[in-house]
Amino acid sequence: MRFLPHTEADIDAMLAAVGCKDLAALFDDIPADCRPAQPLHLPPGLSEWALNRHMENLAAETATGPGYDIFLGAGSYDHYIPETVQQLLRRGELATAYTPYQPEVSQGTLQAIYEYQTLTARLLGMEAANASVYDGASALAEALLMAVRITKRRLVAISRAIHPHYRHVVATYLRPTGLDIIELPYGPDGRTDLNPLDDAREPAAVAVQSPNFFGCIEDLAAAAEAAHGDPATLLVAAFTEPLAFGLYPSPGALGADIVCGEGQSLGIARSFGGPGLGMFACRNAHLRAMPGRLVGKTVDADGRRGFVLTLATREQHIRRERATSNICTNQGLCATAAAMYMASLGGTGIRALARLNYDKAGYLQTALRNAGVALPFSAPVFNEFVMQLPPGSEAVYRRLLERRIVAGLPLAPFYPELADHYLLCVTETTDKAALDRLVAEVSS
Amino acid sequence: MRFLPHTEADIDAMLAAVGCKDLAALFDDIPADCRPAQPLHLPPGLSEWALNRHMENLAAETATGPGYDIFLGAGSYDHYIPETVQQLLRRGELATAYTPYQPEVSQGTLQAIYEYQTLTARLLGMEAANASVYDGASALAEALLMAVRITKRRLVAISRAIHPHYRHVVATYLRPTGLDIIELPYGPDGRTDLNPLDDAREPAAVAVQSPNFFGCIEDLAAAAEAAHGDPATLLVAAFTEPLAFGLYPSPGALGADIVCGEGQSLGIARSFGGPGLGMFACRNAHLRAMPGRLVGKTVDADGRRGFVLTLATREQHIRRERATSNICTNQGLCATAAAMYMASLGGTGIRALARLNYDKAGYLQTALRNAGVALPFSAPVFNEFVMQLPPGSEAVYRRLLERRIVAGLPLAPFYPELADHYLLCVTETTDKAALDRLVAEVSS
Amino acid sequence: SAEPLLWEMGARGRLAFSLPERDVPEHPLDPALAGEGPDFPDLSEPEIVRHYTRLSQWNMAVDTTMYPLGSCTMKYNPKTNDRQAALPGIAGAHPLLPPPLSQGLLRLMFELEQFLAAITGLPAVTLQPAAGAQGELTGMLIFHAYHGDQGRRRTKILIPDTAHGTNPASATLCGFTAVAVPSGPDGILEPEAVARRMDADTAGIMVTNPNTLGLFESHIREVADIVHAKGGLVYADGANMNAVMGQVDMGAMGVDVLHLNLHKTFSTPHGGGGPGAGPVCVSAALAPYLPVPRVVLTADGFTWSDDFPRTIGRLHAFYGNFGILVRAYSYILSLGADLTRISPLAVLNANYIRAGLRNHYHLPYDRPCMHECVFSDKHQQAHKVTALDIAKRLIDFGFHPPTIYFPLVVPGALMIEPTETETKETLDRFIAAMQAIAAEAVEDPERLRQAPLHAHRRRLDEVQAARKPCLTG
Amino acid sequence: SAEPLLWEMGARGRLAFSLPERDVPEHPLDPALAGEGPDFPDLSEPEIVRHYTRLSQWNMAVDTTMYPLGSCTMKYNPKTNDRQAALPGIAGAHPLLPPPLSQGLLRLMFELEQFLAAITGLPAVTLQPAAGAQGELTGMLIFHAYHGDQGRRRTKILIPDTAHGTNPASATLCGFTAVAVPSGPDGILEPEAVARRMDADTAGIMVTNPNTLGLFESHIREVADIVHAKGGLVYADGANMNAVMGQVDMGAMGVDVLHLNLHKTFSTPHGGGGPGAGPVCVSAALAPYLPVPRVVLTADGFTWSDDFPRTIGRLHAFYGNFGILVRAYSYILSLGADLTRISPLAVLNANYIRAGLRNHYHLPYDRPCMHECVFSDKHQQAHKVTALDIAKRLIDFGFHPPTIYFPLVVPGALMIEPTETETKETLDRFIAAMQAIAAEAVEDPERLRQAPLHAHRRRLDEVQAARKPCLTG
Repeated sequence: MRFLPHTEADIDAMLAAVGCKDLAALFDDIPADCRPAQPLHLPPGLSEWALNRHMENLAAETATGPGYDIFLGAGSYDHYIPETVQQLLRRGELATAYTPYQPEVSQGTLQAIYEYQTLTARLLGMEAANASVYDGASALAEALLMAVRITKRRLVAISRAIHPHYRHVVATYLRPTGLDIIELPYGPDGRTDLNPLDDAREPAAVAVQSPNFFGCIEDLAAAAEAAHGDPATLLVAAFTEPLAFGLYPSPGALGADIVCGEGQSLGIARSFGGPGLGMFACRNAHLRAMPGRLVGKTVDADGRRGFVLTLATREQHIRRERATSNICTNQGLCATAAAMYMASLGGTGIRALARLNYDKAGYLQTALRNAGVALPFSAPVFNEFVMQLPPGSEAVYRRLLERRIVAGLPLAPFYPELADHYLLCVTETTDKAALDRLVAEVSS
Repeated sequence: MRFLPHTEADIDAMLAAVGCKDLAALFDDIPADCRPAQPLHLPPGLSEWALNRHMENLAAETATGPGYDIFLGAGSYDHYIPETVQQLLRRGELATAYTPYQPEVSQGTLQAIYEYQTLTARLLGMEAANASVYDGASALAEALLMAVRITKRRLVAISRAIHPHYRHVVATYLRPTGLDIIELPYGPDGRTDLNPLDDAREPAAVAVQSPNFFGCIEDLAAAAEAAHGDPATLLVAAFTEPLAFGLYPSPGALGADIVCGEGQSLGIARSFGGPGLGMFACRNAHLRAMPGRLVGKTVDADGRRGFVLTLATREQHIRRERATSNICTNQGLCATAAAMYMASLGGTGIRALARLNYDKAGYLQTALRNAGVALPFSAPVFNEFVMQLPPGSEAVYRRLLERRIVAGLPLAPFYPELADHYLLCVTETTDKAALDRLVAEVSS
Repeated sequence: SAEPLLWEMGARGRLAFSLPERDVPEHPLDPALAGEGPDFPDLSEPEIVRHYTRLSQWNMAVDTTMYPLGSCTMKYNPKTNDRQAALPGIAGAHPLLPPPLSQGLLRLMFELEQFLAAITGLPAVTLQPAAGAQGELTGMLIFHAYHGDQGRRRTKILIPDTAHGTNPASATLCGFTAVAVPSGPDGILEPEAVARRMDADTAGIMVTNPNTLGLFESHIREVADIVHAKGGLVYADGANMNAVMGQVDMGAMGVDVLHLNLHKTFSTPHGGGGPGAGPVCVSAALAPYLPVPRVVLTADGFTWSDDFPRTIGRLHAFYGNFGILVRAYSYILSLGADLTRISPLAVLNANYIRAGLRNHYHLPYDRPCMHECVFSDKHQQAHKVTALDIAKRLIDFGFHPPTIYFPLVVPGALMIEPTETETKETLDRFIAAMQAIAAEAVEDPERLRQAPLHAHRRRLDEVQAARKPCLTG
Repeated sequence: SAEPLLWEMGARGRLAFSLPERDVPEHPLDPALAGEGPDFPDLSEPEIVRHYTRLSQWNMAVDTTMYPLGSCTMKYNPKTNDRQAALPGIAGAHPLLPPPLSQGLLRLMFELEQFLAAITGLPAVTLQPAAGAQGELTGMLIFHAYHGDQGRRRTKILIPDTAHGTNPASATLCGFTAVAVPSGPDGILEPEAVARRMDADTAGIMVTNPNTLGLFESHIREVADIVHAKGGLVYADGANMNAVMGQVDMGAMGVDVLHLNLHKTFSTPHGGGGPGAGPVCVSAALAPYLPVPRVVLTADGFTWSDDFPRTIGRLHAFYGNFGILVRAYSYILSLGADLTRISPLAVLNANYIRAGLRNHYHLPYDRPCMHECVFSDKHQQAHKVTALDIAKRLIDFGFHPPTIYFPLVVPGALMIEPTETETKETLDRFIAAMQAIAAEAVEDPERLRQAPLHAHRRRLDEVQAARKPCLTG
C-alpha cells in the first residue's frame, strides 16, 4: 500500500528494537473483552484508478454545472472561484499543517489568518474578528451564548426570518442550557417585525439576519435602535450571504454588537453544504468573551514582526471547563480561501461583483413581475427573493425539474403558511438566457 | 486586466520618472514604415469563466476517456499518471522558474534534473544522460548528428521499422547537411533486416528502434554485433515506449552506444502529442559530443553538495556556431515529471507495471488469433502489435469508429504494402472488457 | 524576510478577479440603502499568487517534514483525496438539491456511515459534527437527551485527568459539571476511582482510549460496567483511534457514544487548523437521538429524513463538512482491507521512538505504548532546559516539535506521535536529533534556550501579544 | 539543509504507485528475452511528496519573486492556463485520433495560427517547433529550401554581434557559415555594415528586434531592402516580441520569417528550462515551405494535410508542444484587445528601471530602451566587483539576478527585463536594492564577492563540476 512505507525488513528490525516478537504483541495490553468478535472485514482496497472511476460515477449522479439551471441559494451560493485560489489552497504547506502551536514554523498560516481576521472585520464593520468557527449556524449559536455570558441574562429573541436551519441549530445548542427563546415574526414586507420586542423582558440578545432567509434586506439600524432601547441588550446580526456587504452597509456600521454568519460565498465551493466558514466578529469591548481562536501580532526575539495564537486563556486547552466555548480549532483552510478571495476581489471588485448580483436578481424580479408572477415581499433584496406561484405549483416545479431547472427552494416545509412560495437565487454565474428561460417556464 | 497591475496613477508617476509624456512616446524609436497599417484588432478579452466554458466546449469535442475505447499507441501512450505527480508538478516554484543559470537559487530544479539524468541512465543502461531534448524524434536526429560528429563519417543507416514520423524528422534535419541515409527494411517477423549493412560503406551509425514501430522487440544484441563489425560505427537505439525496459533488457545492456527516444510514457499526458520528452543517453566516452544541457554534481563554497549546469562550453551560449547543437533549453518540467514517475514506480513497480502491459497485449493477441484475426509479425512484442484484417477493412474500421472504438492506427499511409494492417496498442488502462469487445467487433 | 500584509500592498484600481460579463442592465437601487463597500486593498493576480506562495513556505507541514504532534495524528494526506473532493459533481453540489438529483452523494454518506460503524463496532453514525469538539458536544447532547427521557436530570460527568481540554468544555456547554478522575500510578483509570465517584446524579464518563499518555485503558470494560450499573453512559473520545483500528470493538468495550476525527485517523488534511470532521458513532439504543437529517435508503433510493422524534436536533447548517467526508471515504476505499495494517504500524513506530529515546529522556510511564509516547523534560530540568526549549531546538533539526505540556498529568510533557506513514529512516533521524538535543542540554543549554536559530522567526513574544491584543491591521 | 537524492532514500519493496488491478492472466514470456529491470529506488508516496515539496522550495521562481532575467521575459504565468491544458479532453487526447474526433483541438490550433499571424503581420504560421531554437532551425531550413528552389546554394548568413547564441548555432546546423555584423556605436545595426557583407552567396540575415541591448533596430527596413535586393531573406528572432506587440508589423518591416517564444511573450511557464514552444510565422511567399502536417479547414471541418510539396518536412513527432499552445491560446483569449497594453507597460517598466539606476550603474547605450535595459559593471570594476558579484548579491535582497555577461558586446553586462506584470512597488524595491548594492560595492566590496550569503547554497564550484563531470549518482 503506497501510503504505508514499512517493508518486511523494516518491521523485523523495528520489532527487534522494540522487543516484540510480532506486530500482534504490540496490542497485548488490550483485554480479550475489548476485542472484536470477528476480524474487521473491509473490501479489497481500490487502486488509484479504480477509485477515480468510482468517485466520478458517484459525482456524475449529481445535478451541477452546464446542463442544469439551479436557482438555489438559501445559505449556499454559487459564485465563481478564481483558479488561483483553488491552486494556492492546495499547496501542501498550507493544507497539511495544523494549528500553529509553534509560531516560529507556522508564520504562513498565522499571517494568512491575521489577514483573514482583518478583512473580515473590515467587511463586517467590526473591530475584531476571530479566526473562524465551523459554519454560519453554529456561529449564531455561539454568538447567542456569548451574549448570555456578557449580559448574564437568560432570554434571547430571534427573528423568524433567520435561516430555519440556523434556528434549529440554535435550539439544539441552547436546549440543555434552559435559556428562553422568543421568535420575532416577519411582516408583510418580508422583514422582521420588531414590535414584540417591546414586551420582551431583558433579552440578552436580539438576533436578525440580513439579507434574511427571504433575501430581504433588514432595517438593521431600526433593529439596533429597538435592541438598544435596553442598553444591555446586544444586537446579533447574522448573515448567509456576505457578498451583500459589497453593496449594502456593513452590519457594524448599522449598530450590530456581534456579527456572525456563513462565509461560503467567499471563494469556498458549495461541496454539498460543507465545509463552510463561520465568520464571527465583535467590538473590542467584548473581545475576551468571544469564542474561537485568535491570531495576534507581536515581535520575535530579534524584534521582527510576527504572529501568534493569542488570548488562549479563553480556550479549552487551558481553561477547560471554564472556556468561552468548546471549539478547539477553526476552519483554517476555508478562512485562508476566503482571505484569498476577498483580496482577489479587493474593494473595487467586491463592489462591482455585488452590484452584478443585485442587478441580475433585479432583472429576474422585473421579468417575473412583468410575466404576472407574484413577488409577495416588498423589501429590497440582494441576490435572493421569494416568488409565489398559483396553487398547485408542485406540478409546475416538478415539470421544471424534468427540464433540468431547479426553480428555487419550496418554502412550505419551513413555513407552512408559505405554500406555493419559492425562494429563488441568482448570482453572477447565472446568465441572462437562463433567467429568461425560467420566466418563460413558470409563466407558461 | 488582472494580469496587468498598472493603475493610471502608477503610469503617470512612472512616465514622469522616465521623462515621457505618454505611453506612445515610449515607441518613438520605431519608424513609421515598421508600424502596422491598422491597429491590431483582437476580440474583447474573455473573463476567466467565459474562457473556462469556451475551452471546455473545445475539449468536449475530443474523443477521450470513458465512452471511447482507443487502441492507439504509435509513439503516444495512455498510462495512468499518479495524482501526486500532477499536483507536485504544478508547484509554482518548479513550473515558473527558468533555466537554472543561478544555481544558488535553483537547487530544486538542478537536483530534480540530476536525479532525472541518473534514473534515465539506469533505465537505458547507459553511463550518462542529458537533461532531455525536445522529443523522441528530434532526439534521434540529434543522435545521428552526434554520431556523424564523433565518427566524421557521412552515412547513416536507419531501420524502416523506426516510427515513420521520426524518420521524417531525421530526413528534415539531415537534408541541408548532405549526409546520406540508407534504410534497412523489415523482415517477415517484423524486425529490422540487418543484412543490407554488409554492403553499407562505413556508416557513422546504425539506428534501430526497440520496441519498434510495429511493437516488435528488435534483436538489439544482433544489431550491435552487426554495427560493431565496423568498430567505429555506433549503434543508436531509439524507442518510443520506455516502459518496455521494465520487462526487457535495456538498450545499453545489449550494446547500444547512444540511446534516445520519447519519454512521454513516463508520467506525461498525451496532450495531443506534446509536450513530450526527448530522452538521450550515451557512454562517457562520448559525453562531450552529446548535445543538450547537463547537470553535474559539485560543492559550494562551504563544501556542501550542490548541483550546477555543466559542460556548457559545448552549448550555443558560449560556443555559438561551434556548439554541439542549437538546442538551448531542455524539457525541464517534463523531465521532472518523468523523474517523479520513475521514482513513484521504483524498481519494483516498473517491473510489475511493464509485465501488466505485456500481459494485456498478450491477452488481446491470443484472443484475436483465436478469433481468426491474422497477426502477421512473429517477433515478441511489448504493448503494441499489428493485426491484419481481410481486404476492405476500411468499412470495418469506420463501423467501429461509430461504436466509439478506434481500432488502432491504419498502417497503409505509412507503409503502402501494409494495406488492411492496423497497429493496436494496449496498456494497463485498457480493461479486459474493452479487449473482449474489440475482439468481438473485429471478428464479427 | 518579511512578507508585507495584504493592505501594505496593492494600489486602488487593481483587480485580481475576473469580473463576469454583464448581460443585464443596472437595476434601480435606492441610494439611501447603499453602503460604501469594505476597505479592501486592490491587488493584481500576480501579487496574490506571490503573496501566498511565499507565505506558505514559512510553514512546516506534513508535506515538508515529520510532524509528530501528539494526539493530532499528523499522517500523510493522500493527494488523490483532494482530487476526489474537487470533482465538479462533488465540489459544485448544492446541499438542498432534491435527493433524486444527488443520489451519488447520499450513497457516499450512507456507505461512509456503514464503514465507520464497522470500524468502531457501534451501529449508528452521524456525519454531521464539523470537528471533534462538535462531536463531543453531540455526544453530550445525546447524554442530556437520554437522561431527560429517563426522567432524571443528571448534573455531573466523570472526566479523567488525562482528558483533552475539549472534554470538560463540551460537557460544560451542556450544563454538566466535570468531575475529575485521577488516573492511577500506571497512567490508566482504576475502576475503584470511578466507582467512588459514579452516582445517580452523574450522567456518565468521558474517556479517551488509548488515553493521552498513549496507554490503553485496560480496565475500560470494568469501568463501563460500573457506569452503566448506575444508569450512566460511556463516551469515548476517538481522537486516538489510529492506535486501535481493527484491534478493538468499541461496543464490546462498553462504549455508548464515540466521536472520530476524520482529519486524524482518516487522513484528511488539517488545513492549518481545519476544516476537520467529527462523526459520532452510537449504540443501537442511542441511535434515535442522532441529529437530523439522516440519510435513509428507501425503495426510491436514498433520501433525507427528519422523522426521528427523539433527535437532539441539528448541529450544522447542512450535513457537516461533506468535502472532508469525501476524503475520508476515498481513504477507506483506497486502503480497504489494508486499513487494519495502519494501527500495528502506527504503534510500532511509536514504540520504536520510545525505545530509541528512553535512555535519553524521562519516561513517566515506562511501559509499551500505543500510537504515541509521552516523555518529560525531568532529566533536562537540571540544566534549566525545558520541554519548550527541546521543542524549539527540534525545529533547527528540521522537525516539527511534538505536543508539549500535555497531558497535564505529566509536568513538562513531550508527547510524540509519529503515525504509520513515517519511514524507519525518518524515525532514525528523529531519534538521533532528539539524542543530540539531550546531549546539548548538558553541554550547551543556552543554545537550546535560544532555539530556534534557523527558523523563519525566532521565539515570539506571546506575552505582549496577549497583553495588548492586536488582532487586525 | 540537504535533501537526500532519490536513491539515498527508500527501501526495496516500497511502492508509491498504485498498481492497477490485474484482470488478465500472465502471458507466456521467453525468459531469455526478459531483463532485470532498472535499478530504481523503491519509495513510498509520502516520501515522493516530501522530496519534491522540499526541493521545490529551493528555487526562486516567478511565483516567488521578481525574476528579471533579460531576454527571457519572465512574466506572470496565469494559473487559468494550466487549468485549461489539464482538461481531460485536452491532456488526454491522442495525437493520431482521426480528425473528426479532435475537431476542437484542430480549431484551437487553427485559431492560434490566425492570432499569431495578426499579431506579427506575417500571414502563415507553423506551431510545430518545440522551442525558440527549433523555430530558428525551422527558419534556416526554410532559407535553405527557398534558395535551393531558386537554384542557388548560398553558404553564408549575416548575424549581428548582439545576437543570441542560438542564432549562429541554428544557422550552422543548416550548413550556413555565420558572418558577424558589428553593431554601430549607438548599439544598432548600420545599413552600410550590412550592405558591405551582403552578397549573392549570402542566404540572408538573422536579426533580433528589439535587439538584445533592448534597442529597436530603427534601420531594419533599410537593412531588409539591402538583403532582399541581393536575393536574401530576413529572419527575425522574436524572443523580444514582448516589447512591440501591436507596435510593429513584421511584414511591413521586411521580415520574411520570424519565430515567437510562447513561453516568453505568451506567458506559458518556463518549467525550469522547458517545455516551451517556438511557432514560426512567414510571409505568403514562404508559406509553401512550412512543416507538415498543417491544419486546414475543409467543408467537412478541420483536418490535417501533408499536401505541401515544397515543405521542409517535419520537426516534431507530432504537432509540437500542444499543451503549451493551449496555454498561449488561453492567454490571448483572456487578454483579447488588452494584448496591446502589454508592450507599452513592459517598456515603461524597463525604462523606469533604467531611469532609477542610470546614475548608479554604467549604461553603455544611454538612450530610452524597449522592454529591457543593459547596464554594465564598469563603475564597479574599480572596486574589483563584477557583474557576477552584483548578481549574486541581488539574491540576498530577495530578487532573482538578471542575465549577466550577455550580450557579448557589453563587457560585464547586466541585462534587466522586468516585464509588464511587475508592480511599480516591486520595481521601486528592486531599484533600491540595486542602488544599495552599488553603494556596497564601494563600501564593502568583499561582501559582494562572498554573496549570496542567504541562499540555500553559497557559490558553487563550477570548475570542479566541469573538470570531472559527475552527471549521475
